[in-house]
Amino acid sequence: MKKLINQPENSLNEMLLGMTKAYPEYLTRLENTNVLIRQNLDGQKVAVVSGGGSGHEPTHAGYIGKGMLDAAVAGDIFTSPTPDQIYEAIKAVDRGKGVLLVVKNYSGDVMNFDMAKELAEMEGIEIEQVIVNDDVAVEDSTFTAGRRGIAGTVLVHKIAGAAVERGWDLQKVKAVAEKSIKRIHSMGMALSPCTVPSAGKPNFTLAEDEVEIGTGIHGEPGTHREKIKTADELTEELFNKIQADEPIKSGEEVALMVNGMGATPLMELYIVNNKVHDLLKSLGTTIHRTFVGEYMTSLEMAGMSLTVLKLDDELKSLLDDPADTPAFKIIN
Amino acid sequence: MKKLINQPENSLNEMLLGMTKAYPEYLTRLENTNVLIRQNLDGQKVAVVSGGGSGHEPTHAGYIGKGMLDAAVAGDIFTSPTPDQIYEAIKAVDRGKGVLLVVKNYSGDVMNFDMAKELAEMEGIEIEQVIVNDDVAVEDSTFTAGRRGIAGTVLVHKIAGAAVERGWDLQKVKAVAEKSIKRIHSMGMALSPCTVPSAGKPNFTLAEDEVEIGTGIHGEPGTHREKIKTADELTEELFNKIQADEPIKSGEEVALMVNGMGATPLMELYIVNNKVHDLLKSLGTTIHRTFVGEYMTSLEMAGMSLTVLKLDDELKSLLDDPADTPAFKIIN
Amino acid sequence: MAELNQVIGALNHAADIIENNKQHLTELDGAIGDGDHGINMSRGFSFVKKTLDEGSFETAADLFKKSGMALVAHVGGASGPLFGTAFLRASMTLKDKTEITIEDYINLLKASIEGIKMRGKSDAGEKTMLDALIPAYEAGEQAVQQGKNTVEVLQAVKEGSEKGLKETEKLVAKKGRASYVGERSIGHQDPGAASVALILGAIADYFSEA
Amino acid sequence: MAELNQVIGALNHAADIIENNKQHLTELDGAIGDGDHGINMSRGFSFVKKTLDEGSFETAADLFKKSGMALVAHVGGASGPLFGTAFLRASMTLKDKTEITIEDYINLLKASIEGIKMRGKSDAGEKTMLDALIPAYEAGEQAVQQGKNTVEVLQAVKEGSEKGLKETEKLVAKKGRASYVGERSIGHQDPGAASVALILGAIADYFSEA
Ligand SMILES: Nc1ncnc2c1ncn2[C@@H]1O[C@H](COP(=O)(O)OP(=O)(O)O)[C@@H](O)[C@H]1O
Ligand SMILES: Nc1ncnc2c1ncn2[C@@H]1O[C@H](COP(=O)(O)OP(=O)(O)O)[C@@H](O)[C@H]1O
Ligand SMILES: [Mg+2]
Ligand SMILES: [Mg+2]
Ligand SMILES: [Mg+2]
Ligand SMILES: [Mg+2]
Repeated sequence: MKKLINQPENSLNEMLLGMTKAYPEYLTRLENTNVLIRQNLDGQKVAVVSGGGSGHEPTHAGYIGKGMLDAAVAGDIFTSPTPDQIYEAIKAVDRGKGVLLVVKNYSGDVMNFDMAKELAEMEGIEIEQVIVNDDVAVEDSTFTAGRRGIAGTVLVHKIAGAAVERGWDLQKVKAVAEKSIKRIHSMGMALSPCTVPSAGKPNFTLAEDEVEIGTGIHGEPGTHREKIKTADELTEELFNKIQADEPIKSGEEVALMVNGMGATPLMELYIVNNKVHDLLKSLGTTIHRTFVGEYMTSLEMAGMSLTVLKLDDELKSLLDDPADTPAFKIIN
Repeated sequence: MKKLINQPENSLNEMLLGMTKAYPEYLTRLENTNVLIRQNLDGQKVAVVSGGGSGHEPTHAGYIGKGMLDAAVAGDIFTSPTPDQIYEAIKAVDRGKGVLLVVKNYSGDVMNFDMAKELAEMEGIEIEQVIVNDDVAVEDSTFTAGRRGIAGTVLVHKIAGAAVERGWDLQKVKAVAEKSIKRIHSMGMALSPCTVPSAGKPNFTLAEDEVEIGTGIHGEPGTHREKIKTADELTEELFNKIQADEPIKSGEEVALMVNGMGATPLMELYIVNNKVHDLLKSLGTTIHRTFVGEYMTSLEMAGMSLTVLKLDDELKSLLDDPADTPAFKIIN
Repeated sequence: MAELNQVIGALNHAADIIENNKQHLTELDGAIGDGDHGINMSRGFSFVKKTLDEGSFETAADLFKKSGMALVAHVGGASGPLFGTAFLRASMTLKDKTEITIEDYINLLKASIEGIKMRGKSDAGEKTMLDALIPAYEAGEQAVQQGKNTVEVLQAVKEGSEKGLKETEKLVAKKGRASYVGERSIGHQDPGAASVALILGAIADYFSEA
Repeated sequence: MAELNQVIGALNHAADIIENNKQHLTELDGAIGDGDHGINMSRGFSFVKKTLDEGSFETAADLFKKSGMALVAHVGGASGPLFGTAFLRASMTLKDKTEITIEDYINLLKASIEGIKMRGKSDAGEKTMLDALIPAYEAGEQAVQQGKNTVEVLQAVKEGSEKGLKETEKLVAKKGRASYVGERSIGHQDPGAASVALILGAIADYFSEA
């Protein structure tokens, strides 16, 4: 394990310090917590709070700012934050108009946010929660924990944050966030694993000619393993899985995200993007916006995920609204 | 070598296609070339053209747009583009007000841009060239090729592009670009090498406990090798080298870039940023703006570089001017 | 069975055992989850130790509540709210008791199971911590019925949890992260179940050695 | 010495030799540069072959000019403008000749050296292609003075370049990427010099076998 860190147990704290020092105009740290909140919380608006384990940077705190998040709660690496921390975040950003929690569907995140929600409700804070489950790699069934939330979550932040900036009330913000969740589908793969510093070694190993398909964002193994193929073939495989789950039809309009897992050169993501565009075009689909880059990572894992968001007029215009955060900016 | 590519010899073309498909509102490809140019070139302004080998994404084409570049010429991976390509770029974006070439100080880049400049001058195009040489790892001496241009080049794009948007003429744009170059100092290191696809294996190898100090951006070995240390120690080592070269004094104001080489988790870059801020603060320096992320990469190399730009009022206000490009946005 | 200082002793011993097995728990989680379970539990239980060290407790309920809050606030992940809820539910069964009987212990296990089921929306057979806890409870309950003594009942609880843990190898995970690897989870023990077995084992050992 | 079709034959042979040594050149560049020299040269010379195949040439100057343009447009890196300039300068010495004498060849090497020095702002002893090309030229020049025959002069040029190449091992690189590794470049041959030796060697071999 070769990393630019000091003591593994200090990494989270030092990262948060590094973020606040990099972006004083965007965010500040809530004292004695691992919560970063938006600088100059403006207006009497609904607040959007997200969070989860760390190691996914720029997720979550990179999305704090105008048109996205008001607070991000950071857990240890790949570990859900605890209810007390989430509760502090909620209290800090609630401006009397209520708080929307955007939670990724992991047992840990869901349970910790649930407990925080209960604490906040006891204080009389109006609070709603949406659970993002965009990962089509995992069977969605009542016999499982359901689908995971992965990179598509960033688009939910964007949609919810835009709705908030428009002055919508909590129920309306929640409703449009839920609509977007239903329309977001993602699928990922890895070329190499990653190492949690405190564990000291990777969670799985791959041969030089193997890739892992259907991976999540915590360095966990995926649904299966196969021989490496060309970028075009791998892209088509992931895309077909999304397409099988929620067919994309001719005439539909989508937003596309090609997300790098941490160690994948941007060059490779563009090569993948080239192929996905061709696949979408061949279905007669219009691609309204494309996001290529590292939006939700797994430390230094190599690999990528594809996310397709089916737009309607409302989602399209919310997606196009301005956003100004360290890691996601939309300029109109 | 495990990569998301198809045929190595097609990677450059497919990447350029992927970029044009991702950012149709920003850029378009000059037919039959590896040149991307800005969409809707506006006004009768000076044009800024940069370029170099590929594999440094988002450099260069990611900086095409308002307030930065008008064209980016892409060579093969880590290989300077050829004069004919650069010449096409110059012709495409010149609007009669002349063209500034921003070139990194590599023999190959300098010579190919020189030849292109000669071709353009023969056509009567007014043309100037600045050579970026921010890398303090390399001795600057008349007995060598001089210092390399590395991540600090992005800030030169920003300064020159802002000057252009203000309507400055070619000589004034060149002068301020040159001023910024004198004030930019960078230093990099690597935790792991990278592999050029067509070569198939990395250019150097490092033991599990070794790091390479003073690396450039082409996967070449650095000035020396040493045992891995903590992030704080490595950061201080790089910072001291910059500081020894061009002392940063109390009361000065700087812009700071903590640049990831490709595979380094953003978390680690923030940990580094935390330390650099402390070092700068302890010198009594004000940090006006901080950029943390992947600005100039070396494929999937792990490591980072630090860049310090000493500001004056003019540079500060040019740096703060709005910019809107795929990979670099400043919103005011 | 136990006065407050013995309860403290037993929980401290459980915390030590978790600490000693940090690496092992993490490896179990690495195989089918995200490889942090040992780290999470060790961090959480170090705060339980701190709580036990620094606090003064009027009642057993108080002791369990504060330990549970330490777990909720410091374990994180899925196991944090689950073990935390288990302790908090246990606390609720103890009210103002200052001593715990073996029947109290069995009751407290039952309440913990209910808490985990509620919080985790989970049930037996889904390859979770419940699959060690439920057989542990059942074995203990049966031993009480059979009139066994405290040490024997604690031993039955320990063995029940270990048997349950062993059985988790055969199960397909249906809750938690391990559910994502589906059939591939077969052949591996559930890390949360392993933690349960370690804790219940440590408690039994503490009292049988005492 | 050579008519146009023989010049074409010799350059084609040089291109094949470069292609066969692609890996070797890349490895030399990997040690002290960025590991692309073989790739650059092979790409560039494949376009020289294409140019020679498809073009028709009135004069030797025309042939060298078009080959040089192919190198400029397709080698890239540092070696592209340098080998390109070398060919373009060579072309300028040949004017409307349709045959090349051994004296022309030596002249053309001299002009190439001047072109490279101008373009590269470099000189002898800086561990570059010049350190193979200059001794090659000097050895050829001397052999001509001594009245050696064509094949002997070509052989002298070849040996001069190889000797020069060998000597680059001892030099510290002062130009090009290799200058960044400073003292660490000692002990390695310069890749550009290796290309020069391969090309001049291929030309000598072509005519001695003919
Ligand atoms: N819904 C659930 N109900 C009961 N136990 C669960 C549930 N989800 C997870 N677990 C338990 O939690 C353990 C994993 O804990 P841990 O690794 O600490 O958290 P995480 O999965 O968030 O990384 C599993 O081995 C399992 O025993
Ligand atoms: N200024 C220069 N003058 C003469 N030769 C040079 C100069 N710079 C580089 N070279 C030659 O170019 C070779 C490297 O070429 P190549 O690897 O193709 O380009 P790059 O260095 O751009 O990757 C060196 O080995 C050296 O012989
Ligand atoms: Mg976890
Ligand atoms: Mg090169
Ligand atoms: Mg886990
Ligand atoms: Mg090279």
